[in-house]
Amino acid sequence: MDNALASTGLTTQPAPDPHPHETAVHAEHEHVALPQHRHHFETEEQQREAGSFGMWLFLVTEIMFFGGMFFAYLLYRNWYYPAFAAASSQLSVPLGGTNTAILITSGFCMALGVWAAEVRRRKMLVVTLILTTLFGLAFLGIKYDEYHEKYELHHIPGNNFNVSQFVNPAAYGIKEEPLAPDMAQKTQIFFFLYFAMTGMHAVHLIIGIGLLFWLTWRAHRGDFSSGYVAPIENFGLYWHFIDIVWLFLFPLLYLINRHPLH
Amino acid sequence: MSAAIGNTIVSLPDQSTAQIPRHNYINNEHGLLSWLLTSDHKRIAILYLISITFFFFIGGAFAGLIRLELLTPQPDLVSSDTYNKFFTMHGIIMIFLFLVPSVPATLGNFLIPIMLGAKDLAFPKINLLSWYLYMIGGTLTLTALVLGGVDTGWTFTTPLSTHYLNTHVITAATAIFVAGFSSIFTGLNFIVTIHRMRCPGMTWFRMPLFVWAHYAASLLMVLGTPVLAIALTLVALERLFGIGVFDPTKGGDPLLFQHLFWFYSHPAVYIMILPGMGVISEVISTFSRKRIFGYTAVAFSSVAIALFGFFVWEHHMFIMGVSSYSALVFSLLTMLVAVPSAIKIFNWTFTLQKGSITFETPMLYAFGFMGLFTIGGLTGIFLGSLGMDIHLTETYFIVAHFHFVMVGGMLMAFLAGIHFWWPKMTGRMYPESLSKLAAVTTFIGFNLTFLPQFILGYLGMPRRYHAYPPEFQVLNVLSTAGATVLGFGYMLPMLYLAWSLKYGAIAGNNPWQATGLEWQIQSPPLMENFIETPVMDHEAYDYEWLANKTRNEVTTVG
Amino acid sequence: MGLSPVLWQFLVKWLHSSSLFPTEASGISPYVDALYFFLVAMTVFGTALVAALLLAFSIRYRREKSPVATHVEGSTLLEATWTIIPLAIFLVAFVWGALLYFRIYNPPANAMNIYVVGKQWMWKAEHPGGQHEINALHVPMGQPVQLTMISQDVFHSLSIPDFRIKREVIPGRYSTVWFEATQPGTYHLFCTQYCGTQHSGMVGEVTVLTPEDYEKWLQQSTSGMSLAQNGERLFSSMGCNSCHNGTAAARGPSLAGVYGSKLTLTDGSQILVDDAYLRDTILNPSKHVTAGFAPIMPTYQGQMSEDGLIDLVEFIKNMQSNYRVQQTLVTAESGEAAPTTPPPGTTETGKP
Amino acid sequence: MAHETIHTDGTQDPMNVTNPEHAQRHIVRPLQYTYVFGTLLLFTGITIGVAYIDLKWANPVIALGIACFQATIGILFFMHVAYQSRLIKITIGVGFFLFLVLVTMTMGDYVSRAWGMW
Ligand code: HEA
Ligand code: HEA
Ligand code: HEC
Ligand code: CUA
Ligand SMILES: [Cu+2]
Repeated sequence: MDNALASTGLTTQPAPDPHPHETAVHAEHEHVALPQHRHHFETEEQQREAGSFGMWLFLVTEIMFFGGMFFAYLLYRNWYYPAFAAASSQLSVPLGGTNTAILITSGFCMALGVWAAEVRRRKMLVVTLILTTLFGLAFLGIKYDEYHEKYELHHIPGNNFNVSQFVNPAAYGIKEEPLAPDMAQKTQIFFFLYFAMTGMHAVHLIIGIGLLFWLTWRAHRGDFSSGYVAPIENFGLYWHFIDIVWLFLFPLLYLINRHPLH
Repeated sequence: MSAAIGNTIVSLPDQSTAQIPRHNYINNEHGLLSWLLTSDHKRIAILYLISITFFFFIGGAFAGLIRLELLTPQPDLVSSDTYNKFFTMHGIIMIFLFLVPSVPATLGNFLIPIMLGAKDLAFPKINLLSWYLYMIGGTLTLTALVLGGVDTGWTFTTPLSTHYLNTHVITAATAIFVAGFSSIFTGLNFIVTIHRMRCPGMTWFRMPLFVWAHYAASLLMVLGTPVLAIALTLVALERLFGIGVFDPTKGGDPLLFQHLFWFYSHPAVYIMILPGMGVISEVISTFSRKRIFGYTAVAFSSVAIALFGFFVWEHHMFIMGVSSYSALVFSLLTMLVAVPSAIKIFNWTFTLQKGSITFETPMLYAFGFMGLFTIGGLTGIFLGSLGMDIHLTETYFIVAHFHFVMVGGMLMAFLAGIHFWWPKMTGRMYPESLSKLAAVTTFIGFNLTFLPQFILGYLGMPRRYHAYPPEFQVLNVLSTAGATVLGFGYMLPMLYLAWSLKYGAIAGNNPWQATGLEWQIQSPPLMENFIETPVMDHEAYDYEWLANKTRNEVTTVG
Repeated sequence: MGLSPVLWQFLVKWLHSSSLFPTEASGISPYVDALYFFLVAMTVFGTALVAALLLAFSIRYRREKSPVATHVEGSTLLEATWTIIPLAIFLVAFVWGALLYFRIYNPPANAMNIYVVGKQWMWKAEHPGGQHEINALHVPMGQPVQLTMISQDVFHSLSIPDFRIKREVIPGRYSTVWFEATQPGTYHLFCTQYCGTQHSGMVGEVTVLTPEDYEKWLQQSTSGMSLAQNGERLFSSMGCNSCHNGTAAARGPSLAGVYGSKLTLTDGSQILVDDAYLRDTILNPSKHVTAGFAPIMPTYQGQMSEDGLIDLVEFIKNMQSNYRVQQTLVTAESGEAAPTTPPPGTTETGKP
Repeated sequence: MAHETIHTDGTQDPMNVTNPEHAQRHIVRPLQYTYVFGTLLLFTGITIGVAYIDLKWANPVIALGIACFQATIGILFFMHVAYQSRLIKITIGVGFFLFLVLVTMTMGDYVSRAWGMW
């Protein structure tokens, strides 16, 4: 299309017009201008694609951000495997598993929300957003419970960290091989990475939930039921990204060595 | 209307009748708030320009103090703690608050949308946010400074920074974290704009090389900076809780931090140099009135630098106890990453061939860049060469190397760019002869400051030394003398550029008779740059097209 | 000349005291300098080339001479030229530098070993004979000397510019460097890695002595006990001998001749026992458990200084039979002061 | 990286007019989301189950394999990448590629160090 335009590509061709910069009005691309259309974009299509591309670039920076921690995890897990295995056994698979399911469900709701916005169903959108929020909150609730338990067991890295449970599991009624004291110390690195990674993940969730409140309110107002779905769509990308990070965190942190040691 | 043939291409409008255009981005709105809440990329560029200049002079003041202390071998001016704070603040401010945002956030911000024929960057509000993040980062740095300073060195080496210092490391780390996000958002904005906002007819290979260079630098910003962010986060956490990820006594590995830090900080040096290289391309082309020799080679070498730049970080750790075999690999890759820079230098040089060269101030700075960057870059080869690095690392040779590339290279390029686009940004010319004087002064001062440091380095004088053996004094005196000249050379532009805001000659649309889209619109530009969306119907740097256009134009200022 | 007399004095002083490059006082120096001259030549050539081209074109094609520019698109041949030639030169620098690197960091087998401990902000050198020195290092001329270095706190870096050697001194891990001094004299010893407040004060002097003078110096400055002897004392006072006594009933493996041998670990992998391994196994015994043994050895992390560790390492290195260990056992038992060891089966609770 | 820029002459590529990146907007149906949702849950179950079986070195490999698979379908369908332009696919590819560079090149150092940790 637009060959008329392209044919002006000859450089030697004299430009008799004092204003050689032709206006690029492309009627067939002009959509009905929405109020959300930003002035500096030619078309709304352009705006939307720029938005999702920008969001993806941002997510790529997030990959690198979490990437640093994943690398630290990989390194120390290889160095101190027994400590990692023992410490990982202290995490609750039922809770972690439930949380995984909750997060997947919340992602599913979010996906439905994007669909609802796309087919312009306001009520449906609001409901799915609320569900997404609720599942997100449930996740945080369970996470809080897990953190709290770690606190009580003195498994939070720092001054109060206590390794006796790993050195002498029998005394705690745990059927595990005891760790040598020096190896047991290394469980602190595991727990540090556990808190750093899940904590960073939780921070992202909290920010996400904050945004969800705002989006729900706007959705309720009807902002996204007239074809303007970019905010919902881009937020969806963010939310799914957090889910995906968790899909890696869960097996790496919770499931290191669940079969009995020989 | 073409200018009479002389030793200059400046073609200013008739000063007796010329006026600054009635409507432009500067006077479009009034009041401080209209600047602080603007989302216009040009105004944000000006905000950045003011703030980075501020930080440059703070960083420069620290440089002055460093040089003053090093005038004598004895530790007489300040205590060693204070000296350590000096170079730390100098490094942090110069790198994160000056050089990384220098060209991209000012000139890049101002020009990229115009060069692409767009009305603004893709995300104007994020652009503003990015300036605010920068300012928060800057304020935090100043806070750390006021509270008593930091003395980690700009490299935050663990476990020193995590366990052994009781200065404001966390504040400084937070500052850099925040400033880092400002840089991520700038890069993100540029990439999206370059992909999505080009005007009709603006193909990739019609883009000015300035845009290519920024594209490459933006990739580095977006992909590298988050790793710095996480490295600094871990430092802060380790400091707060003393967990031991970087502490060998608790089983952590201090080299892990080095890996993460340099994974960003090596690419960061290319974040710093690439935009400057973009400036040089524009300047060289304009003042030799020729298309850049080997346009595609220069364009692709930018991308190649960005790509290879990610594979060489370990060359900062050669003697730190990394595996010899992996050092071998990284040394080889370092040699490879140097080649695209050589390609660029030679292409610029050959652009001059058969040109019609004039020597306005930006061109002088560009010449300075080419000579000094070549020296700086080639001394990088010394450091990339394993056996040589053993002797040279952590000495003044390194200090000289990076000042040659950063100050001799990038700062010269920045000044070239500021002078080159000053008429576009402000509508007024800077005073030509004074600025030539400044260019020559900086060149001389620079060499006097940093050439002796190469010799000092080979003699073995360690960097970050507050006191040194007396036999090194003469070279240090020379260096300090040079720094004085240099400081004077940097004060000059500050003063006359400020002066020119009011008294400079009116520049007109295109004082350099340059081809870029930015030169075809009024100076200073309108709020949304173009009255009508432009259509790019010629290659970049097409001086014949420009000649045709000018011939057919009735008036220059309308 | 308007040169100030002060400056003139400095210049004269400098010309006398130092040249453009440091003394070549070690075997490797001429090789390093050769590479340096090559690289300097490369830089001079490259810069001169660029400058000459800039100058020539600027003169020939300045606007007065060349009012109209001629369009040139580019040239693949030229692009290839200035890709390949610099690349070739850089690769030479790479290969040359790599050869040198391996030479500087791989000590010859006959090198004598000196231990160096870096800490904020001093250097402590320990000779095998037990001679200690602070911020000084005495070495014999004409003999390869290997430094086995470790830091007690942060990164330091040991640099002797006149020998053209430098190596980071790392916390938690031995690093080594070697040299062969060729000229008697004293040379600077710098800490080049920024290590905190007194970084610039962490300097010392290397004194190169003729072999005879070195022997004399060793005699004069001995404190009576060699490192290995100190190690032997520690071996019994820390209770190592209760497990590593070479008897059939011993709970730990015999350490006689273990240095330099290859151990098989429980996971089946093999590992070479060197200084670093010995140190690591004392601090983190369970990280690599020798096949056939239970991970019952307690950690000595935090209970022993780097100096003590060096003594122990030196002792184990020199242990060719279990004779001396059994001696320590006998003396310990007769003195009724049996070393306290954790009772079998239980291990100490590691306090954080 | 300049993947979509083959036409140097510019005559056939008036960029933003017909953006070659421009992909048809594709609305994913709820039913498809449900399938993806089910698969994700299913594989979460599998990954937990497998963790309790001793497969030696294969345990982490399987766990990571499953996580990668889950991530892939999440990215492709929940995040609509399957219907997105090549540009976006490449962007994501670059992100993961660079993460792998970080991991492999740094690991290269650790693995080849001679200090006996491995
Ligand atoms: C703008 C910043 C910048 C740039 C562009 C560079 C560019 C390069 N740098 Fe530099 N570097 C720094 C900033 C920069 N550096 C800083 C800040 C440090 C210290 C950090 C710290 O520790 O505080 C550092 C440190 C540093 C080291 C670590 C030293 C050490 O700590 O031991 C190394 C090692 O390889 C190195 C190498 C290189 C190389 C090979 C290049 C190459 O990219 C250069 C390529 C350019 C050329 C090669 C010139 C052009 C070539 C020609 C014109 C061809 C000439 C012709 C012929 C030979 C025929 N640099
Ligand atoms: C963009 C980067 C940049 C720039 C522009 C500079 C500019 C300069 N730098 Fe710096 N430098 C670094 C980046 C930079 N530096 C880095 C990263 C380090 C390493 C830090 C570390 O080890 O951690 C370093 C370290 C460093 C050292 C080594 C310190 C040490 O290791 O002990 C020295 C010593 O000479 C030095 C000197 C100079 C000089 C003389 C200038 C000159 O070019 C500056 C000239 C400018 C001026 C002199 C300003 C003029 C204005 C005034 C003086 C007026 C001030 C007035 C008021 C504030 C009211 N720098
Ligand atoms: C409680 C008994 C015990 C004590 C006390 C003990 N060790 Fe060990 N040591 C062992 C056992 C068991 C092994 C083999 C398993 C292993 O590698 O952890 C071992 C292994 C070693 C090794 C590795 C070499 C090899 O052949 O496996 C060295 C070196 C060593 N010990 C040195 C020491 C030193 C030095 C001390 C005192 C400071 C000490 N040990 C104290 C039980 C002990
Ligand atoms: Cu020790 Cu510097
Ligand atoms: Cu580098």
